[in-house]
Amino acid sequence: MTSVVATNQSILVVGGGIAGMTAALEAAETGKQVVLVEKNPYLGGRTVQLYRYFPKMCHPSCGLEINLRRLKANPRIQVLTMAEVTGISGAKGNYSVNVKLAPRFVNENCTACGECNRVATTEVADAFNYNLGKVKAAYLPSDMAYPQRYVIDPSVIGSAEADTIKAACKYGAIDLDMKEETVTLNAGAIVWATGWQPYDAEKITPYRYGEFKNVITNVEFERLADPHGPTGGKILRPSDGKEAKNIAFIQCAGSRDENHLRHCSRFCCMASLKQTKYVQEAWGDEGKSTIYYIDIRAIDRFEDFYQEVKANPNVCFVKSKVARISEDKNGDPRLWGVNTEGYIRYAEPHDLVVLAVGMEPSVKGVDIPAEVMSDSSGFLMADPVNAGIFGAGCATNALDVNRAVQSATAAALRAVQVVNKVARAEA
Amino acid sequence: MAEMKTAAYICKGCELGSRLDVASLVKIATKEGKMAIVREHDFLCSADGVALIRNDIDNEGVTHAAICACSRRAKTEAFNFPTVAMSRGNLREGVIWIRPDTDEARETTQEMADDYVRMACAEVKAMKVPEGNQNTGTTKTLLVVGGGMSGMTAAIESAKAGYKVVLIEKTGALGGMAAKLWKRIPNREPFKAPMDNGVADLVSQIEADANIKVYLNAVIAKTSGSPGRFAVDIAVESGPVVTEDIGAIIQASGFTPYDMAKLPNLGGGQANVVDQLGLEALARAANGGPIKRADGKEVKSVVFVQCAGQRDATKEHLEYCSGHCCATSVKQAMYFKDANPDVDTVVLYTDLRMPGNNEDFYRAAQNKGVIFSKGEVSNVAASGDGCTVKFKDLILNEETSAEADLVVLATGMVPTTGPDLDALSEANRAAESGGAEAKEQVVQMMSKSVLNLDYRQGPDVPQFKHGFNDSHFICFPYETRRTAIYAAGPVRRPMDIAQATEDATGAAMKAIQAMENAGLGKAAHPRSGDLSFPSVRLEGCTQCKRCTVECPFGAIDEDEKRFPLFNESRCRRCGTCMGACPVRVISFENYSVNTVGAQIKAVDIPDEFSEKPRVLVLACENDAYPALDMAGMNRNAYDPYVRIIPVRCLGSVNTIWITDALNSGYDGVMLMGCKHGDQYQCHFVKGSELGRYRMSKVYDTLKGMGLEEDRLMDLEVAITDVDTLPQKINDYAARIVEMGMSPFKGL
Amino acid sequence: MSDMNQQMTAKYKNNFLKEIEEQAEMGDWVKMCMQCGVCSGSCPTNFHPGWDHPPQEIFMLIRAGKRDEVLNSQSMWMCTSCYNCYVRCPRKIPITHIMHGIAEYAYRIGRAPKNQPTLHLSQTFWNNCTKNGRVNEVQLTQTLYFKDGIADGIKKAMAMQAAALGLVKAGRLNPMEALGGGHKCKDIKGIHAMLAKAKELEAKRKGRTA
Amino acid sequence: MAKKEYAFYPGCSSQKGASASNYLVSVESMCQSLDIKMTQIPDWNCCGASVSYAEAGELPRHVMNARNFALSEQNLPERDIVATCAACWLGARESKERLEHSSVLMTDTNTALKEAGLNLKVIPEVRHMVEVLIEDLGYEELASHVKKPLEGMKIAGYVGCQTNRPFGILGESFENPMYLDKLIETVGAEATKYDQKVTCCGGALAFSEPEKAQAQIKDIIESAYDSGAEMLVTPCPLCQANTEVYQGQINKKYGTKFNMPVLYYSQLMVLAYGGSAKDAGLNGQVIRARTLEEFASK
Repeated sequence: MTSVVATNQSILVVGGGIAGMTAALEAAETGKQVVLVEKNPYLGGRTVQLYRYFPKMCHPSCGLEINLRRLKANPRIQVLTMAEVTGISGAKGNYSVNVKLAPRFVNENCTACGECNRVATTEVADAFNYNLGKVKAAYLPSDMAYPQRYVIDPSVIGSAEADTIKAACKYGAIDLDMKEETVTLNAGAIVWATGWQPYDAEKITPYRYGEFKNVITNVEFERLADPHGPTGGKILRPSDGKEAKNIAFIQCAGSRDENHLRHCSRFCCMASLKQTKYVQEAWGDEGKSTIYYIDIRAIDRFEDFYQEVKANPNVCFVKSKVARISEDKNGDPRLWGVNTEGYIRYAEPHDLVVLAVGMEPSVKGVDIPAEVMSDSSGFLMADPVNAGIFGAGCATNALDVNRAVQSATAAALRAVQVVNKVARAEA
Repeated sequence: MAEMKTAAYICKGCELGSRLDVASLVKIATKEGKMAIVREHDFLCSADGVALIRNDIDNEGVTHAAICACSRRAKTEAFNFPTVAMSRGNLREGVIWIRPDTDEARETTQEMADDYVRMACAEVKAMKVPEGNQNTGTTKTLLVVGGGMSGMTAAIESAKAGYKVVLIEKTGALGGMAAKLWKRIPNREPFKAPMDNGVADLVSQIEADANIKVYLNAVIAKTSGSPGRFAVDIAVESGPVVTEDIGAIIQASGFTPYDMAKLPNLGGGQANVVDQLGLEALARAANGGPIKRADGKEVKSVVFVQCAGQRDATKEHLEYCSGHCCATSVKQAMYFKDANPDVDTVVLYTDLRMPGNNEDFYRAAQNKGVIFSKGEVSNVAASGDGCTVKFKDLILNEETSAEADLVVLATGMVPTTGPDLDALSEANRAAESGGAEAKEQVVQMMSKSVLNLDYRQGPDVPQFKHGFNDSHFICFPYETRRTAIYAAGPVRRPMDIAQATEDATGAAMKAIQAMENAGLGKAAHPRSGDLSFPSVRLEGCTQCKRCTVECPFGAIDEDEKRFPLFNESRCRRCGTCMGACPVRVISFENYSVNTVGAQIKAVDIPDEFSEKPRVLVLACENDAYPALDMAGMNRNAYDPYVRIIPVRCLGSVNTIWITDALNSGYDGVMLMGCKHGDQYQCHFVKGSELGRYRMSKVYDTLKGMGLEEDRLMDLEVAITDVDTLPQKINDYAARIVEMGMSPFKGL
Repeated sequence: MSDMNQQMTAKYKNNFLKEIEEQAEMGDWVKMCMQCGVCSGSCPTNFHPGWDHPPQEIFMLIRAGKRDEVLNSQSMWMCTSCYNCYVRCPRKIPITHIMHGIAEYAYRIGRAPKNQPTLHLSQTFWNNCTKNGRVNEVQLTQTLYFKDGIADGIKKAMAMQAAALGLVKAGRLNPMEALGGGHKCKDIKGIHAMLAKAKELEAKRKGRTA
Repeated sequence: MAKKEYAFYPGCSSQKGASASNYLVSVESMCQSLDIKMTQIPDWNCCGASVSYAEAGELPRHVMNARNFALSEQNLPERDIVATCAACWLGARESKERLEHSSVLMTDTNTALKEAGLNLKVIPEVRHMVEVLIEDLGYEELASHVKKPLEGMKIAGYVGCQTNRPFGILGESFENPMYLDKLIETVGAEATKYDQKVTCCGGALAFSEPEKAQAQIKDIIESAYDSGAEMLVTPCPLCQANTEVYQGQINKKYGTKFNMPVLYYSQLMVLAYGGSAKDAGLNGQVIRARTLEEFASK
């Protein structure tokens, strides 16, 4: 049975992505008790599934390493992975929260030696790589995974394979009898940092995602470019493994569209600009990128980045919302539309199409088991009166990493204000 | 602290027992490591194993423990003994996981393990448990510089958390730029109409808050001291200078609009052309009624010119985008439409930048009849009683023009960040030798200072791109180069009110945290919580000033005797000073010239006939070392002749380590650090750059020793180089074999 | 309406936009266009081989106050009512109807292009179907093919002969209808009165003299 | 008592001797097998179709549809109106939507209706025959009546525009609706995959802009052939006529050898339900569907 030490002077952070980790760390490094709840088996959220960050083209795992070292060094943070908040009762200064813990089937004895993985045979979809590849049913989600502890996929539980896996572990780390459990804990304030999910591209029917294999999303493209991704960093297209050198990026795939997401997702323009650099990095001057856009939103100091990409002769920009995609016999997606600057019609084939899908909150305001205010897209809004639950990161708005961390730091203070008040009252 | 008692613990789990000759490891720890206690365990990180160590600490008085098991990055929860000095011998990720399990490999693998045990023992003996300096300041009062939206927010949010705040504003009233706005961009549903600028509300909150002390018409005359014990002299107009004790500082000094006089071709300076702030003034005067021009004529048609003097690729004007201007023009167009729907309002833009829910604000403006056109404005000229705006309509693809009673230029933000430190030190150098003019130049620049820091490295926070004080780090927007001083609002990067409010709240969090930790002698980000701090043996100091010059965080001043003066709570514990010191008088309790030097010496160097070279690798603990770890996790084999020592930063690498290593017979030395240059990834700013710069000096020494340049190799490593790094190591090892053994063996 | 034909429109001013909002069906949506161009790329006739001003450009021309270019344009008349633009528009603008609306307005004030075939079809079809309440297909085709005088009509008729004959053979074109046979509504009088009233009401609502 | 009863709005083209008369024939026998009772709206009038927009203007078009609504409400109360023609359905549905949305239009409409001695209170549901089949009966029910599956036949389902956009059939995507394919499979044939499924046939512009329309029709037939289809099936009279009768002219202009029969879904169903060539109105094909004729005779 998992035991959690928490009082009404503790801060609960829901979501272990970069926003949640930041909020937890900032509060803990200011001396507060924090419980950090994450639904994945590992911390880091979507940022660790990115190959590089804009505008510096540095690697998310670098910042994650620092945050993990801060976390390991800080006794004030308790981390619960594979955990989801199912109920919140009470009020500001004194919440009671139910957290459902899914079984990992691996306990803290795990040394991450990998024996279980070696003997496992069943393969399951590799969620970390957006299911573009497969992993063994006993797996470590990624090299940077924290807790550094393997996970057994529920699909093999009860099979003979499970026993083989258990037998392979010399350290009694594998516990096939682990059950789902629910713990109840106290908190004075809650930081809600459940982040975002890519908009379901299948809903954008003119682009035929899911039907045409060579139409993928921007988050999937990150994995294709990543040396630790399913293709070992080679940009190969899904239909036939052909080298994808002529790549189209379609902006506002879902965003700024009343049939889909009302809001602008802010990060997608920069993400596509960044991804043209992956194409350049992979193929040099043979790599061609075309960005189909409505407005390029390289906001504030990101403008430099845009200008730099714009200066690259291998990248061209077409001001046009692509009308539809058809598929040529050789599997090339063909884009149909009109370049609105001068009204030039096009019907362009490309090797691969990347849909710059937008952000929507992974937990919409209405689905949070508590009284919260949210906007028309389901993002959390600040509750001016007497709130004890504070949104952080992409749960509050479509944000890039930098702004998400900023938002999380602010949320940490709002939570600290509440628990300090409680402390003063009890002192 | 009690008598030093050492212990080594050797784990046999994870195949260490079967792959390695543990008996030999035990022997080495005992005989060569001279450990008082040496224990082996089948599964050291288990509850039982941990209990074993815990018991030795509690009952055997062990003060120094060398854990020879897995990487220092693994099993940190299990091996957590804060009261003792601890080293980690990396036998798993560092040895058996990067070596094939073959008979040929067994011997070299064992040698590797032997050395790592020797190194772990040597290191831990050279370590002390940092106790943390208790005599750092403990002031918990926050100083906020600037009484605009960001400053007021920072003050209020900090006070809400129970902290005292001193707020200084250089003008006679709170409110800053926001107070000049008729209305502000909406920040919540339904995002359809401009809303109250909110200044009055914040001002009244501040006036009502006993924890917030406000100085108006005030500037900072001098800021001395350190986090937790700043003494800030506040010069109040027509009043005495007041000194406040301050724990941490938030700089919210705001911005000024880009001077439209620099844009004559866009009509800057003409009668019927205003910038966005100018339009706000007209709107306030109209007070909800029809907006009139300066000459009193009611405006019937208005054209908004976006990106005026912004996004300028020619670099003549602002290169960046100010982020808020599109939404601001939309808001201002609504001023007109709300007062009189028949006013013709046209917004000319190249990219309309209204992220998030501002898209709804854009829709609302269209719904009110505001016309948006994608156009590039080439000229604004007076014509008749108004202006003619010449532009290229990019959609209709033609040169055209529009007439308007009034033209509004969206000119963007220029941050108020004080003088650029590099430029200032340039000027200073010139002034030392130069004449009155150069001196005047310095005075001129100093007059722009916001903080007037009494720091050896200059009066303000170093600037990032385009004069903003932003952090260089995506994951750490508040990672500044002056500890416990945080920029908030448009000084940090261009932003609108909504973002500035969020930003100021975040900055307040960091400032509060910095005050709390300064009092405890704990380091701020990125080595948060580190209790170690640099101590210096002044008697050995030659006053060369390298430490004071090179400290990335301006932590070191010079005392009246020109000795380095360490302001510990400014220090971020990167060790750059330690690496810089030619006489090696600077060290940390748990990280010093000795802790590393001892490891280097501990390695057993086979004689030159053994054909077994030794390569020393000094790896940055943040990127290179994790990459090597992960190479191990992926069982990517690499050369068995390398001996790897993690360092806090390449900046902390003292050249003595290199020369000692080469003198004592190492065949080569590899440095692994992060990317440097404009896109540097070193979290200690210049660490990897400085390290490399210093190494370039070592090459002369190499020549003197008659050694090939390739004996010293400098590698830029990213944390993701998990697959490529082993290859690079092997390539270097091959190069060493080419060059042959070092002639310095066994001397 | 003459006074409207004389109306001056200044560039990038609201008056032509307002005119369209008041006069054209769904015209008040024109200002909502966000200039993405998805409509223009979705229009089937725009690719075979294409026409002067795609929908988005029409909207931009309206905003730019280019009254003549818009009202004289062939563009709106190329609409096949396929509704591709309509369903893909990110602003949910009923583009199909706006195209019809602008065309109808241009025609109403006598600004539609001369001999616009689709306009002629529209007139013919409406008159045909309202004459008896139901369409008389033979008369419809006849009027269409002979609209440009006998000679041209014969050419077209020849071209269509095979098709027409096929339909006749298949019993899907009844030559008898040509001789005033065919289907009729019983209450034709009522229908005519009803339509007259409707025309009158609409004219009044749009401030036009019917 | 029939299983389902509806107010039937056949539309002009479906009348005897008109261009879609064979559609009506097949629909009637299909409904018989499915036990659907369709009662024509007495004295119904033309919907005005899309193309009348210029001459008719806005209100008169709505009024034409409103008259049918009123007649239906008066004579066949409580019943949904069912149209077989896509254009009729769309025109009527649009009028319904617009009238229900605007009180001004509704008042004006009733003022006009008064001239014809009618009044409109509640507007009945307006539905397409296909909706009735799919939503009220369902594919299983439809399949249960199949006596002679059309095995081995490759058919391209040509959905076109107006049953698909802007309203469409519940749960279908505008870009790749599946209902026709499902109907084809329901009767035992194979629905081929091709990318012109929802391309516009040119509609009324087949008359006024024949070159443009025929270029589009060519694309449709061509890709249907490429997909291995031997015939086209549609839910819309205008699509049917345009794709069938102009093949000759297209062949002349482009040198193609098109000769592809174009059927209505209802014709396939009648045959699958064991009906004769006559019941299915196969005699109404301009391009004879010989495979089906043989199939029917077996």
